[in-house]
Amino acid sequence: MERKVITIYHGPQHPGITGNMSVELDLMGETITRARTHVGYLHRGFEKLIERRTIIQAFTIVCRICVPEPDPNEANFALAVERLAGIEVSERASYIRVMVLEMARLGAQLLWMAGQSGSVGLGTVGQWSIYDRDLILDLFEQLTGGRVYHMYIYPGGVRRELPDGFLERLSALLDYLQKRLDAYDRLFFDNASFQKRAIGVGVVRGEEVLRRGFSGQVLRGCGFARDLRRDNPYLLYDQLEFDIPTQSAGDVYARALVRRAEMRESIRILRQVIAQMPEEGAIMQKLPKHRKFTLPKEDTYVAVESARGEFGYYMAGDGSEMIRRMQVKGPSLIHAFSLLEPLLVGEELSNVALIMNSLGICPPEIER
Amino acid sequence: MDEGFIPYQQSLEDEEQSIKSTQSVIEQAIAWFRAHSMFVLAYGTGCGAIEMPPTFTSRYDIERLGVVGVATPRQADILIVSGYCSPKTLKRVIRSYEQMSEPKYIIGLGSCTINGGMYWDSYNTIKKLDDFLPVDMYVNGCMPRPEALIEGFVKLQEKIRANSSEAGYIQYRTRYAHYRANQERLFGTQVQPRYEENFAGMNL
Amino acid sequence: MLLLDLLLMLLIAYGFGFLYYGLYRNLSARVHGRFGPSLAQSFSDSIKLFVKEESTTFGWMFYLGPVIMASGAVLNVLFIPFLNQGESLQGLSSYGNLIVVLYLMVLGPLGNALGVGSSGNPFGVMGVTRGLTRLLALELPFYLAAIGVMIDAGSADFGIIMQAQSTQSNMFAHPLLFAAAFISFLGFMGKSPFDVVGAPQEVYSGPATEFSGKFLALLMSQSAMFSFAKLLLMVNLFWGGADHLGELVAKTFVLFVAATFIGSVYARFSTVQSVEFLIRIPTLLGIVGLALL
Amino acid sequence: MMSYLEEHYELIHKTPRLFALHVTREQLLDTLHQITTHTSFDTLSQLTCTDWIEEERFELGYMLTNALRSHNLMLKCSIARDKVTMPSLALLFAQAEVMERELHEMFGIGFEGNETLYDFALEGWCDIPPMRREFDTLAYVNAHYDFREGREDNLDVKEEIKKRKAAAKSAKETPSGA
Repeated sequence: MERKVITIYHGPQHPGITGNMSVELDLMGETITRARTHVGYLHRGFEKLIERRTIIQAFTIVCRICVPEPDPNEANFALAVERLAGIEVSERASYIRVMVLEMARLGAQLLWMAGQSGSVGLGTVGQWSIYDRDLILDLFEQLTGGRVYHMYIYPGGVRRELPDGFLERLSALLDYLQKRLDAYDRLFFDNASFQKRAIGVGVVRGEEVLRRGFSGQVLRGCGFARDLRRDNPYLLYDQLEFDIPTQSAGDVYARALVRRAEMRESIRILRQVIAQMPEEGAIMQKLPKHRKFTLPKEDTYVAVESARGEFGYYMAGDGSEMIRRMQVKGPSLIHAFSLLEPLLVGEELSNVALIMNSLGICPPEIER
Repeated sequence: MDEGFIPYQQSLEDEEQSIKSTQSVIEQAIAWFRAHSMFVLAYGTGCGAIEMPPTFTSRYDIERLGVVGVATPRQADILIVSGYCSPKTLKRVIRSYEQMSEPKYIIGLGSCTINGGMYWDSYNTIKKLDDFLPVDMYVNGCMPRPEALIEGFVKLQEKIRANSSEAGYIQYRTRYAHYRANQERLFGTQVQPRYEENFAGMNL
Repeated sequence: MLLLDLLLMLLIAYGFGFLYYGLYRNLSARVHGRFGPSLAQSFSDSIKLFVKEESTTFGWMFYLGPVIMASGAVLNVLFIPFLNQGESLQGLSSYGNLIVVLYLMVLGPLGNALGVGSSGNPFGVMGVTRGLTRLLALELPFYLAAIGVMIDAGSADFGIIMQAQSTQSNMFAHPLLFAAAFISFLGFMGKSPFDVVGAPQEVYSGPATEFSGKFLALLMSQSAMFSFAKLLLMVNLFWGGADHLGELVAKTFVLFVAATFIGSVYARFSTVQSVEFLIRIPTLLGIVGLALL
Repeated sequence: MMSYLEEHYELIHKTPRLFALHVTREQLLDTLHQITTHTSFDTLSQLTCTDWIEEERFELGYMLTNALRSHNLMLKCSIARDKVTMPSLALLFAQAEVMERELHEMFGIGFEGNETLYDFALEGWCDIPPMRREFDTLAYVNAHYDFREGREDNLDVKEEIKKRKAAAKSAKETPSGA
């Protein structure tokens, strides 16, 4: 008997999709026989907009490229401009940058936890973790004035001095989060029903994964300790102590465990930053005037490790005050197409949201 | 309508006392129930969607006001257009809006829905949401904080209780030609079926 | 007199159904660390849905779905006695017994399948398929437990079953049967980990995907009444029923709170997993419980 | 691995961990093959394109990275703006497929051998590919979208700033609170 194949669109209006994108699924019963990713619902043409803005104007919009974790964008932009214009950043500013990036990473992991637990109907974890993420956003607000978009890491340094007592408050928050992470272990990571759902689902494995350009938890979840903070260090990461957690199973649960360990590592890094940050020092270098801030006709590539994987910027100057070309490469582009599509084939419909969340697919960075 | 955004927003937020006083008791009761039970369609159209989880969870807990998320447009009363809309998204948003059953309301979240915001010169985002869909309440900011979104809901509650004849869904019926013309102009050849074809004969 | 009694029963089921639904939202909000909506919120929701100006329909079969479902819930309420003694609030229990109730519990979901099928929405159909698959697995342990209770009391009549528990309730007399019934009761209530039917991250709202306005309100009301009926059934079968209304409320409340708290700390099983689980653990418990009788 | 590259190619050292290499369109596939087999640069991590309109060329950048993710090598290949096809790398790297699809849409570059060059982010786009320099996004916006009328004092920003400065100046000259 021939079984009927139906085609459905999982998204863009669907509670189980990570943002505004869609996956076209061919289903036989509830088993997926073919998957196609569709993006473009969030395309804003950032790369075009940046071509017609001066560096300072462009700085204000880059953070909007990826919404859950905007700071790697700012860091990338600043690093690329500094490298092209030959600007050195002071040590204190670098420490503050590391601090901001790690706080953002922690926030993004907490947000991921909400999505991952939501995808298996464990809403309680999401309610708790978004609350905890909000406490981080409160600190961001004290530091930068913005909850979500910070516009803080600026070429030449950072934009503002730390407010009084900021490091103490951060330290107190870290103590609190450390305790909360144990609660999450009990409720989420060690929960037998979550393990039952996540183990053996969405398995990525083999030597081949290195050649396919994956990054982040996908690699670390199948045994490769790849982390740009260690492999290709930027800022002050080569002076900080931290481990790169890995798992060997390569499934959804392995990636979740990697993220669980990464949250603890972020806290560890933040504690070191608090201890080592110089008390005094400039946070901002003297920059050329707005209209005179030009980039030479050269190009470069910088990449940082975001909460989901390698986030790279290609930047080319042309001697004018505008940036000739800035191309963004988020980890999601490869994950959403050349990883997700084959990974979904043969899975059940109920695992689509689970797998998408574990890959951390973030549509705004795919299409910019 | 006056020119500019501020008087326009003012007209959205004004409580229409005169109309309210002419309502019968039953009408007022119905309006009260509508205002205190708002089902929001879970469709994060743009980056404003990032402030919706905090709004809906323990920190801000908008469920206190009777606002909950629902999965499908059929069950929803309120559509939040959260931020910039590319034409490709707008098509889906219009489709979702037309599937909702009346009375239905739209909240435009973020500066991008008002005037394009950061993306005023982007070739792929619309600049004025109320050209294409009737917006009942705008919440400005980039990002609007959760408090701002809650404020928007409270203002919308007032508007629902006033039971105005200028509510968005009534305008969408009466001035459909206007909205449709704008949609057709933007989408060109790739337009979707007309709204009448969706709601013809479905009135109970 | 009987008519008045029936009406009172329906009112109580309706009122407490919504109250419990409100409580559910409130209690799970407390688990989440927030205040949650007012107790009457779900009542406001249903009123609002009833007065929606538009409700999309797909032909007459579509109307029948929620109607059959609601009539199933109403009959269920009427056939289960609320109290274990006295004349009032006994409903139609003298005309039917546990077997009728067990049959009626399946009627609703089957009726709804007809309505959902006529909408042609793939997610709705998927939800119904999931629901029926799960129902089959849920019934097995529950029927085993019910059979055990019937054998123990020597009758399928609710009155006799409740009387048999006057010295020791079935929960303590036959803990294995209770465990089997309780696990499948969690599934009947649509609580995690057995909530595959309307899993929003997978199939939107499942069977309710295409229902709007009045239909949704009807579905909501029937589910509120139906869950009260299920609580009632559990109390009657295992906790010896209630002497008066106060005791009834107390007992159903405890059962309800237990189900709510369990539901809020478990992840959802997939369809296959929940069927597997239900056929393995509670069914085994039920069989062992039967053997020990 | 550096020694092989330095022996055979004219390597440009950009930073200690980033190198660049110019290749022609004809050499590209061959060079890629050589590099992936003889060195550890075997992963394509990004495909970039820059439009040098005044020099009448596109500059494509194939960003390669090694298995350790510690070094990056960029293969730069200039092609004429009017003759815009490239050989596809989809057979060499699976991830190239979607990157090429994006460049095809944004720059109108054809990739021979890539079967998936349909719409990526845009839907039914029939203007100039948007990332080309000659595409003027502001003109496109003015032609296709309506702007909301601004506030009255916001219509001419430069005039308004001048006015406000003058007002502030006059306020300073005549101290208040007298």
